[in-house]
Amino acid sequence: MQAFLDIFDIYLLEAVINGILLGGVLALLALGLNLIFGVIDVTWICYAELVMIGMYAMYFMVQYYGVSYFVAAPFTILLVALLGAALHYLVIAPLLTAPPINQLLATGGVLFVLQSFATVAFGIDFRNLGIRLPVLAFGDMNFSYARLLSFLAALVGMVAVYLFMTRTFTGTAIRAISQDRQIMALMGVDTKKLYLITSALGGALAGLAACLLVLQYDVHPFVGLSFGPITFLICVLGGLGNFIGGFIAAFVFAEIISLGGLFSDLEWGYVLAFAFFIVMMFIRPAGLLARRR
Amino acid sequence: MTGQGRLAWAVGLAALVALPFVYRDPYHLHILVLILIWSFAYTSWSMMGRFGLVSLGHGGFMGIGAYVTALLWNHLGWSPWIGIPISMAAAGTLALIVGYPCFRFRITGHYFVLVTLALSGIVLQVITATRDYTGGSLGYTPNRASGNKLLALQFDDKTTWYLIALGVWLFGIVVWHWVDRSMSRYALEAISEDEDAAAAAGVDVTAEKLKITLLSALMTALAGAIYCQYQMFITPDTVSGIAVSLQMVFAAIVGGLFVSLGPTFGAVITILLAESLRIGFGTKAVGWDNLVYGVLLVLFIIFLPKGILGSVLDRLKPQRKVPRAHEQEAVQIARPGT
Amino acid sequence: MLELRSVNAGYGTFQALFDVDLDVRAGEAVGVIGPNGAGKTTLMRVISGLIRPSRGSIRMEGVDVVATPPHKIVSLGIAHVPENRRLFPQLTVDDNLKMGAFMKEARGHYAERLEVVFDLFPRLKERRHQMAGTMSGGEQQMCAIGRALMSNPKLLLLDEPSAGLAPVVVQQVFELVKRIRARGLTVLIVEQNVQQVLRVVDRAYLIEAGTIRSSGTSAEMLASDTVKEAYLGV
Amino acid sequence: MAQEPGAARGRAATAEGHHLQQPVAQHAKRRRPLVLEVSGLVKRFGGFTAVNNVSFRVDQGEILGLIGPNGSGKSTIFNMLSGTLAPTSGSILFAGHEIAGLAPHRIINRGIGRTFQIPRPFRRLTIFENVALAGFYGQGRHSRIKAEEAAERSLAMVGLPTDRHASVDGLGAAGLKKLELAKALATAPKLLLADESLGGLDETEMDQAADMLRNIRDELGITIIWVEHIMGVLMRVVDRVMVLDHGEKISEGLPSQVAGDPRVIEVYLGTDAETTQAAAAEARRRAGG
Amino acid sequence: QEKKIKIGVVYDLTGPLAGGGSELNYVGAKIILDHFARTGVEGYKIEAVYADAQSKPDVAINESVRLLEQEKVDMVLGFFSSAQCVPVAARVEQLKKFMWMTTCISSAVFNEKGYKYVFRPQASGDQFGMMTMDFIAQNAKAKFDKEPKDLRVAIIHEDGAYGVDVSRGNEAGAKKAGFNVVMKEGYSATAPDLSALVTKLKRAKPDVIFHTGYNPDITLLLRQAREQGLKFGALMGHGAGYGVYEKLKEGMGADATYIFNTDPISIWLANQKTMDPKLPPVIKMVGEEFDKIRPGVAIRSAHVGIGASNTYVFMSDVLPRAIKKYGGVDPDALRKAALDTDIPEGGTMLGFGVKFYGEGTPMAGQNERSFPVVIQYLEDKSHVVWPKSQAQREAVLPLPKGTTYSNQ
Ligand SMILES: Nc1ncnc2c1ncn2[C@@H]1O[C@H](COP(=O)(O)OP(=O)(O)OP(=O)(O)O)[C@@H](O)[C@H]1O
Ligand SMILES: Nc1ncnc2c1ncn2[C@@H]1O[C@H](COP(=O)(O)OP(=O)(O)OP(=O)(O)O)[C@@H](O)[C@H]1O
Ligand SMILES: [Mg+2]
Ligand SMILES: [Mg+2]
Repeated sequence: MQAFLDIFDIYLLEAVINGILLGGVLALLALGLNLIFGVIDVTWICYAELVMIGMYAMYFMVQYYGVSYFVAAPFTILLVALLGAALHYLVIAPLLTAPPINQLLATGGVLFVLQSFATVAFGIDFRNLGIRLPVLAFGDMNFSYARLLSFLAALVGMVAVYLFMTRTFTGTAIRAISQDRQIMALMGVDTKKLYLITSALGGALAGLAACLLVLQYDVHPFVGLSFGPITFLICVLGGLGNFIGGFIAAFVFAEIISLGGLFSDLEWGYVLAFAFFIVMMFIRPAGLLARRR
Repeated sequence: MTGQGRLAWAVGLAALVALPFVYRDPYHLHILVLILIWSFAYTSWSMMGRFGLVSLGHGGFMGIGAYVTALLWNHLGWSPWIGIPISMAAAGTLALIVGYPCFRFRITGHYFVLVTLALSGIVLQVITATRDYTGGSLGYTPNRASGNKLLALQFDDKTTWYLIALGVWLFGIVVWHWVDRSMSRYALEAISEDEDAAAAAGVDVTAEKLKITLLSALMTALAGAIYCQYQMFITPDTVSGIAVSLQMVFAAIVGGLFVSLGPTFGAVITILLAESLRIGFGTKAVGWDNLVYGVLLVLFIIFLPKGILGSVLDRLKPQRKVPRAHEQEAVQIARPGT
Repeated sequence: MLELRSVNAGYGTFQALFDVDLDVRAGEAVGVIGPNGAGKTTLMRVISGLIRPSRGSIRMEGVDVVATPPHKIVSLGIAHVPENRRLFPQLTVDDNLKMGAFMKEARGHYAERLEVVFDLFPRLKERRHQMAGTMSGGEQQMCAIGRALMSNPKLLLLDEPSAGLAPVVVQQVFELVKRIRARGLTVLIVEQNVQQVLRVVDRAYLIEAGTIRSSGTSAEMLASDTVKEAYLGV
Repeated sequence: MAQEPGAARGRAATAEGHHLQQPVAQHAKRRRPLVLEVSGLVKRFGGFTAVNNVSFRVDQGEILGLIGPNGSGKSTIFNMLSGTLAPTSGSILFAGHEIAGLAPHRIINRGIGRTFQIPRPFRRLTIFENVALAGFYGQGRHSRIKAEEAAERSLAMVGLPTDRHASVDGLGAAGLKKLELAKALATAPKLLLADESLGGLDETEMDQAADMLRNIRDELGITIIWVEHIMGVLMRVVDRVMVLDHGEKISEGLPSQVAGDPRVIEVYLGTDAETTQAAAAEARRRAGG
Repeated sequence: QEKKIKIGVVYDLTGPLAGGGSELNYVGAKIILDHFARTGVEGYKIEAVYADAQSKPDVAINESVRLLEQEKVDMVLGFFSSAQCVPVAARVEQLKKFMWMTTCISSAVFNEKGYKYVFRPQASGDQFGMMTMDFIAQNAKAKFDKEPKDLRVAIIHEDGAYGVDVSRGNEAGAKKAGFNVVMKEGYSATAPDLSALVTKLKRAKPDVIFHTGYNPDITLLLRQAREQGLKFGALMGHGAGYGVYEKLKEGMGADATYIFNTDPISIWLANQKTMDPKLPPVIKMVGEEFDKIRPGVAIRSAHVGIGASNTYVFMSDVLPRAIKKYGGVDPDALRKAALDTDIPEGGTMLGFGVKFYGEGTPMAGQNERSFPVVIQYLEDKSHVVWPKSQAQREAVLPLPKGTTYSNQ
């Protein structure tokens, strides 16, 4: 009993809130991946590496060339959007008719390439943007502005993408393309253009994530490894292509990591999160929000 | 198999067995042993992979094979001869625990890939978190045998290891062929295309998938255990986790998923490529080796989607009787703009 | 309106159409009949741009269709109801219909067209939020036709529209063809159901092994020995 | 039929693989034993009821036609009979045993084979392998040799080449329909569920297919439930017809009776009723004559 | 035939460890090796073959095997990560080849292994942990005004070989000093979020935090600590990430001031008065070479000195003796020469002396005279504050009022 009371304190609340804020970061990461992976059914294993490149772009513009953060951010988003389009054009497009596993692997190769490119081009040093946002304090609890910002961006981004996908013709076409690509031409859809738009959009979302992540994390060539797998799991847990589901799943995951880590070693938080994922897959194979059949 | 094919196999095998007695360069033998062990692991993976069951959980099975064997030896003094079967059983049990609901609830495609990805994530994290026993990310070394080397399955001699690895590898190839000729292959091909239709033909989809998963997991665990005995050192990152799983998938696909020697070929290519690039670029151009490696992998996959060996064999006999599995692109009804 | 001249087409090395000549005049309903594997579907695909002819010319109101990129062919006023429906199974009926109106020119009239389609197929309105893939075979066929109508086409290509439909619905579809024509729409229709189709079309072509065997008005075709012998197996 | 359908080990005879060779006794038309008894079958998808409280019985050796407007629940009933979908409620007694909710492979092993409305061949296997697979697994995985024999017989029966290397890709629409049938036959069913086996066929082929179904019944003694929209052909072949509308049974009886039922004409046949009636009448004449 | 010694040098030039300090070790070692390559040693030509272990133990094994068996090097030198040293040392010993580790500070490398051909002049990890504890123990009363049993200490560490080893030293030291250990926990250096750890620290309210980590995780931890309002009296770092002040500064700005770090002394800070007079010119040379390679670095990292000094000991002391006294560079000659080493305190650039524990002892191969020092970062400079013998100034302890993390 005492042990129970012990854990039921202000720190628990703080952990819960930290979970929510971490959830914001993860949700933001999951957003673009969900578009690419969930909606048009193309796997970008290297998604987190695109974020990494974006973070480097921010670092160099802000730290090196002294560009203001708010000027650098749109450029970064644009750059990563271009990168996304290029990735599609060079790697995915030739593999569109191949089995999905080949796409997965080719982008896995790109992951390698991006990591080692960053090593070669930027060196193995850890880089830090050096911008330190203030902290919001409520009594004993503190909240990081950087995380609040990601949280907001994730929220706004999610709503915007959701509306785009459900309300517009282009959004509907994006949802349709993975289901019957060949017939798209009969609808008057230029599939090549649509893929490029979607890939660029996915890239742009990765760029947005990069702009906000760089406020919280050091950049190094391997930073993607910390986020990649978990982002994938979130997309699936939320239900592929389900933006609201992905958003919620990010928070569920973050809470498990945060609370699990509070009660035990940090790894157990992850073990718990992964195990939770597997169990949920069995209970709700189509994602958290899926209606049961 | 044709008479000619049989002869080629026999000659090839004889040459492989004779090799360490003729050629003794230890480093090259070391690389060969690694290639054989990894070939076996990749072959084990491909047993599932060729039927569209793309698992990223095999890193987990391999890790269990390696760690359980080593832990039993170090903590309980159980010989690997007992430890390896136990570790395989452990991996098999895990495969069943995760596989059964997966298959029962029709978790396929991307979803299956990610459930298994979570599995290898879990195994990695558990090994790391139980660092008091497993040494955490520091890695783990089986104790050197003080007594009987054979009992401890520890040999200093590369030739012995080469022969062991060769045997295990050959075992993998034989199992591959055995599955290939079984009725299960039909069932699994059918399942990979259309589960409902397969079930309507009387196939117990769950059971068939479980069987192949179990077989594949057992073999992968064996590969992990053998790797551990040979290297006498394991870390969570070298025998478990997502990276190892991806490495298996990569090599198998690069080599060719639908021919028995494809994964072996993949191991040869990827390991030799990685070694020679690293040695070639050395410390003069740091990071370039991986850059080139990555680019080559991407190119292989784009331009040789059937894998290197698969594509070569295709070239050699253009009229294969049956187009199999993914080799055959979905019949292309129309390609806008072409 | 539509004019095909010595069109050749096929799949890979396999040639499915040989020197096909075909004309459809504005406001007409034209049928294409022929045994399985004759190349009827191929003919439809080549018109809507799903496959490109290896030789020959196709003109729609004077515009060279072969030179138009596939996704622009809809804008010429050609809508194709493909064989086996080819709906987007994971999209709702609504979204499927929306895709039919994807074209810039059609987006403005989206609501109007939706009315028209729901009017024709009340069943679709009932099911507008159901995933297309879970609908019954016949419902899917309705959705496919509805989707094609969404683009407000001048020429409607129907590939076996009656397949899998209940007899009443088949009649409705043929009624529909008549009604559509009354509105000035031109229809090119492929059917197995020869008797029935010949009742609604003005003219028909008999295609066999990739070549046009004969053509004529429906009455001529019904009486024609070639048709009877080649097709009805009499 | 040597085997008594009610026997507990109903599969035993077919499992031996002799089944296909045993012609059914033509005279045993009266008092035929019951093969299938469905009562109170319901299937809901979310709030929508696709099949609502349907009951019917099928006698040994008969061909039952199942018709109804689009979306009336015919395929859904097939899916439940074959185990592809589990019923929301209701019972399905097959050869005296409850099979509702069993896994598909178990149901097939008990003797219900099915074809799919839209053919679902395994394109990575040859035609022969497709059928041999069904022969092996559909008959309880006993013997590979027997499975291959069954495959050869079934292929011959439907008129597909028994060549072991022929690829599925060479089959047209009719061929694929035949393959569906061959696969179902190779599982040595006692009850065959045929879903729109005529779709996409031309009229000659339709007649051939209809004859084939009748042959299957006559020669192999396989009971058949047949879903089809092409009335002229259907009515010529079936013994009895059941009509569904909105998931409910609205009519059942001899073809001629059903074709004259005003409700059926209204919801389903329309003006096609005349042709249908004619076909049914002709069938009766032939049978009676 | 010309006489030469071929040395295989293995460090991590790519992967996470490269940035963690391995690459700087490599730079230091290379400067010394290049220096001796120009002159040669006792008529022997020096040829170094470098290899990149890519921060992966299996690559380290492969590369070592390749260097020894393919390149036919006479010995291997270097190694940053203990996770690599453990398996490589076993391999090398098995092959009866000579290995000279410059870093790899985990005690697990030697513990009871009974190696004959493996030597390490560097202090071991638990010594690091003991050193900081000792420093706090000696100052607890004076600076914190607390009895040892009332002093709350938290030990956190990345869970690699290095962190675990140091934390063991921490724990042993805390026990010896009688501190109240309120928390001890490891975490993975690649964890994307450490806020749970910070929350636990907040709850534990430690006076002193003993932390061992690499670079991204240190900045992440401290940033999240700031954001979550973690307060404490002192932060004791232990080498690795804490040795690279540039990065601390970049990530934390002014908050990097007052942080303590335990490391082998930076060769540029070592007390040159008590040092063998041969050495200061070498230090100067290393410094100049380093500035050529990395211009404009504020504090030259201690890692460079570690690589340089420990390589220098081998090149200037062990190797000549092996050649002169034992007649060559074969493993046995090198081994005997290494065992004869007897350098007094002040005899190396890092200040400590060198003498190896002999065969039959539990730590055979480890330098018994090595020790790290505690430094504190103040005004963008590092100052040795402990042990007394090396101290350059008085430590600022606890954190002054008004600083970000101060619990005053
Ligand atoms: N995607 C394809 N790839 C290769 N060959 C094809 C393809 N589609 C059709 N064919 C072949 O082209 C020929 C003509 O086919 P098509 O589908 O046009 O015939 P159809 O008259 O529409 O027949 P059906 O009445 O069965 O629909 C056939 O021999 C068919 O096998
Ligand atoms: N998974 C599902 N979710 C929701 N509704 C479904 C699902 N499957 C079928 N339905 C609905 O159930 C009804 C019955 O479908 P079913 O396929 O049984 O019709 P059918 O009688 O075979 O029609 P057809 O003759 O057109 O093939 C249809 O209205 C269909 O939309
Ligand atoms: Mg057709
Ligand atoms: Mg149906």
